Amino acid sequence: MSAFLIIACVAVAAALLAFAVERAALVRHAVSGAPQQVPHLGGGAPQTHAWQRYHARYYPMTLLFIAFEMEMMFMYPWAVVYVAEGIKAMAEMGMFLAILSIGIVYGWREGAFRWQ
Amino acid sequence: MTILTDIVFVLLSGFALWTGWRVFRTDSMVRCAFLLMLSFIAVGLMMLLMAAVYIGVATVFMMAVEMMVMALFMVMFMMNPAGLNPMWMVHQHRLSVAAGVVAFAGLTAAVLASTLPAEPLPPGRPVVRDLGTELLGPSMLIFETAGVTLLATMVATVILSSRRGRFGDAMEGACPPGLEPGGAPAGRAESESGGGHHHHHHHHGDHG
Amino acid sequence: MAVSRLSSLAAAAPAPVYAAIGEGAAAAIEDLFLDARLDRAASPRHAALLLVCGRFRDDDIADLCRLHDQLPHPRATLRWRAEALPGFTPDGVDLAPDADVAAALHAVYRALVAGARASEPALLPDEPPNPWRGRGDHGQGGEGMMGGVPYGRPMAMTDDDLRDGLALDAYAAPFGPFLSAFPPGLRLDLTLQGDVIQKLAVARPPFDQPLEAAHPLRLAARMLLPLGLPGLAERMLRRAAGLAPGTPAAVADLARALRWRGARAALPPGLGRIPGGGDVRTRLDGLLAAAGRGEAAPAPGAPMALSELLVGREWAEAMLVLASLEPGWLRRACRADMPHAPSEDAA
Amino acid sequence: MTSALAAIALLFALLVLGALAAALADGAAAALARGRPAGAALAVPLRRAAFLLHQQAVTTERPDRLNWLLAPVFYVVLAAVGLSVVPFSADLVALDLETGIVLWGACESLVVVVVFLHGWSANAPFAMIGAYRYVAIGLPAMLVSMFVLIAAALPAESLALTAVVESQRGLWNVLRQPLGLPLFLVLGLSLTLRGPFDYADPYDLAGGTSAEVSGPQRAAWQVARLTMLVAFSAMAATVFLGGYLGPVLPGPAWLALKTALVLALVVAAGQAFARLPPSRMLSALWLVLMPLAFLGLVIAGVEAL
Amino acid sequence: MTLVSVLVVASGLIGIGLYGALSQQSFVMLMMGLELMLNGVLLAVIGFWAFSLGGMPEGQLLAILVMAVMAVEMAVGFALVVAVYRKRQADMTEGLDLLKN
Repeated sequence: MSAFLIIACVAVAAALLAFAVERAALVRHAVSGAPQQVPHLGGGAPQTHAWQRYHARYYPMTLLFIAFEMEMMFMYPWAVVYVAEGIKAMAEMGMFLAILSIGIVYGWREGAFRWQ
Repeated sequence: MTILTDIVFVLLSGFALWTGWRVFRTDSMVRCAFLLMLSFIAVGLMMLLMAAVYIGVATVFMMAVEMMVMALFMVMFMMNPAGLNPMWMVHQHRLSVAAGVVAFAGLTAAVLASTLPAEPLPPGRPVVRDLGTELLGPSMLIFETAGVTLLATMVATVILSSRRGRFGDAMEGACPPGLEPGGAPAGRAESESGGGHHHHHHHHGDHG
Repeated sequence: MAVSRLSSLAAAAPAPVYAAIGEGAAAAIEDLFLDARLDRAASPRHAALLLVCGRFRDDDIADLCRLHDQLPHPRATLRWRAEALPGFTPDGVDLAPDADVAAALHAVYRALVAGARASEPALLPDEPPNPWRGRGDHGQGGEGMMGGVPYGRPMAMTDDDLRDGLALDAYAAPFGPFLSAFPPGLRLDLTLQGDVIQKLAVARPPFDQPLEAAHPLRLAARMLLPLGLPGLAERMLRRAAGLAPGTPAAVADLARALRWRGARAALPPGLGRIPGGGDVRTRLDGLLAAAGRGEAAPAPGAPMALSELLVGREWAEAMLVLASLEPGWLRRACRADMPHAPSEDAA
Repeated sequence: MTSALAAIALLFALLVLGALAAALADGAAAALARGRPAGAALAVPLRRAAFLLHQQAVTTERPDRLNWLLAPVFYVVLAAVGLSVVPFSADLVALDLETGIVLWGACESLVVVVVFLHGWSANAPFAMIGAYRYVAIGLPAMLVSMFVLIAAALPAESLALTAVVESQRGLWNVLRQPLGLPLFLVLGLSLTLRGPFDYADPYDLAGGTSAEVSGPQRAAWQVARLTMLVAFSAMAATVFLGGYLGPVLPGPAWLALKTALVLALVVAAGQAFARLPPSRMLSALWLVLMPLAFLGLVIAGVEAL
Repeated sequence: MTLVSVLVVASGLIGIGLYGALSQQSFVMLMMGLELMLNGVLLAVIGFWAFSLGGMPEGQLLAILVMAVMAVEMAVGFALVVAVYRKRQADMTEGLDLLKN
């Protein structure tokens, strides 16, 4: 329980610290006028908002990633009992990772790690 | 100390419920995904309060990543992803509210009415070690099945999302949106060059 | 007390300068930033001073004004070896052509920090690109879910995609002519989807630069910036700055440093290939070899349109390709992509 | 309880002093890489920060103001929370969590979210591209580091960092698991947006997620990057260099020394290597670094039995 | 903090998630509702594990499986969204919106 309180106060203190740095500055010229608000393009002005249905070119990788990342949930407890369980633990995790590695190899063969 | 625990618990549960509710009340899809993440983080911290030191922290870990990916896809496929214009895309609203309230009321009533077995977690129990032993011993089959399921998921996602799938070019049959539902493609009848014309670019990421 | 301590600390910092580089000024600006009193800002948002140097076209003036207004306060403009520009009239400082520019810039910077010099007001009128206040369904200028001009601009709309066929939003915007990652003066009308260039039209070609700006070591140094090696780039520029054209430079240590830092390995093989001109990697090698022999930059290869090289490229790769092109070749390539190619004097 | 409070005080001292030292190291490293004298350049980052506090914070046309302001704050908070599981000595640790390594992993993954938010909130093209690029590289880099940390947990038979340190009494992990530290440094570069892994704020995007950020807001972002660098260095020192272990000097002093060593390594690596284009780096992460991390795990597994 | 209070919060989350899953028109937002419901389930599972099962390891395993279900649901869901978008290239609703302008 004390552990938990400590997280909270560490977090709050750090937040205050960072916020103080950020806000301690002089508040001269606080408001940006319309010409200043134009996003930087090296002189040009954009026609549209930059917020858009952004084409993240690596989207197959992210899907592969969330499936592959689940294995972490099994690996952490495995790491704790690894020495106690010995060869058996190594074999089981080896099998598990080998299965998932097939997925990575397959994704690579299908070009999931390229910019689409 | 227990009073303190209770206060923190109330604050966290309030936060989890409020952020969960805000998920469906915000216009920005990025905020929406990260509000859900905050709800998960609050639940993870509540688990930590209940001495689930592994599951609690791991929930934060997993959900941060999943909601990051969620945000990417929401921005990709939802129109007006930043909520520059207010959005209201709901149907059967009253029914849904009623269903939500009924579900909450029903579950709460069931919880209050039933007598739940009370066998609290003994202090000092090595919960992570327990889990590891369980995974490698009695639940070994579940563990390996999960591996196969995840592999199947990986393969399925690649097949479904990749353009160069095994089953031909996904561009085949694709057409731009119609001016009316089911209508003719909008405003690009003469520009058929989008797919094949620049074919030499498709394989350019082929290095590495 | 604390505030004045902070001010004197700030005054001792290198002056952050954003350079608007005109015709014939590229090499002088590069040499200027070898001075430790100056920082070259990557974006006008990071700068306090706008340095205007060289000659500009009439079309560039509006862009220069916009660039000026993007600098945060306190800000100041300095003109060096620049002609008077009608329409671009900030209350700045004119530097003599042979002045100690770095010292002068830093003096203006110190005056700004101390508050002794007033910040320059905006040049353009304080009006949103489209009127939106109080309009539309929610007073933010929007209509429906995607329509109108929320907060002054419309939203992007979907378009076809070259590479994977997902027709998501296309972001069309003019980039340049004062973008730090572009050759000075180049203005491209680009359509991006994600970070991939979908369409390209050259609005204005890059400025002509004098011969010393095409020293092979200088060209090589420009390629190192998008690779994230500003330190090595500066060492190359320092070496190039002290050399007359046609003198062999000692490049063995630079070539070794390049290899050791993985610069060659970082360049994807085949990127930006030009018939007869190699790819980005061989061009970098060729520049270093030419510098070592004291020759001009190697032959740039067969003419091509810029769009052939850049369309379909991811942004970082496109910037690498752009930085690797020989300036004369690039100007010719740009002319091939201009809708109304100007019949210029020196082609 | 008192020892926990002392550890919290130490934690903040380490964060603040470490960030200062990191700023000095940054100035010196940048000057050395440019072939300039390092001595005069030491204080340059501090002076730049002082200037930023004099500068106006610009806004764009319609930023997500709340998230834009909070991104650097969250970044610092993550650094502090990540550092809180690092033991300063055998009984001096701010948060003696049984699953310290998992908590650090959660901080790593939240950093990706924070950097994304920083870029997204500006509503500007370069900032957006930087943010999206960072997600592509940050996610797999984090996964690689997770394998590395799990390998370090094997001989300790625990996910607590105190146990990981104690397991190094005989031999430090940097020797026992030779692939670990180099792979973990990759994560450090990516976590602090540095040099070869600076996909969020690079030159070719005119500053990337920071392209529209000025004044105190930018200062806060830079400070946040430095504090994260300190937290990362302390974590690397704990996991691979034996943390607080060492003769004569007290534990916190050893930890500070080793943290400084890792910090110097990361700063130097940030200047020393070229940055791959993101698509090439994505393939490299999955097809080179990930198999290397597997190999590291196998080495650690065989060694631990 | 008792089992009852934990379960009430969990049913609150499930209720909100159910509302979202039923009311949202777009598939992606519907998935958000599902995730929120699973969030409540997760909390309830850990509540039972901590208060009435005496820390049985199967409780934790169940929580992990719930998370795995979430990950699989998300990955396959988004892959489907991509595939469907590729085929149709737009939402039905957007066609309507274009008509309006």
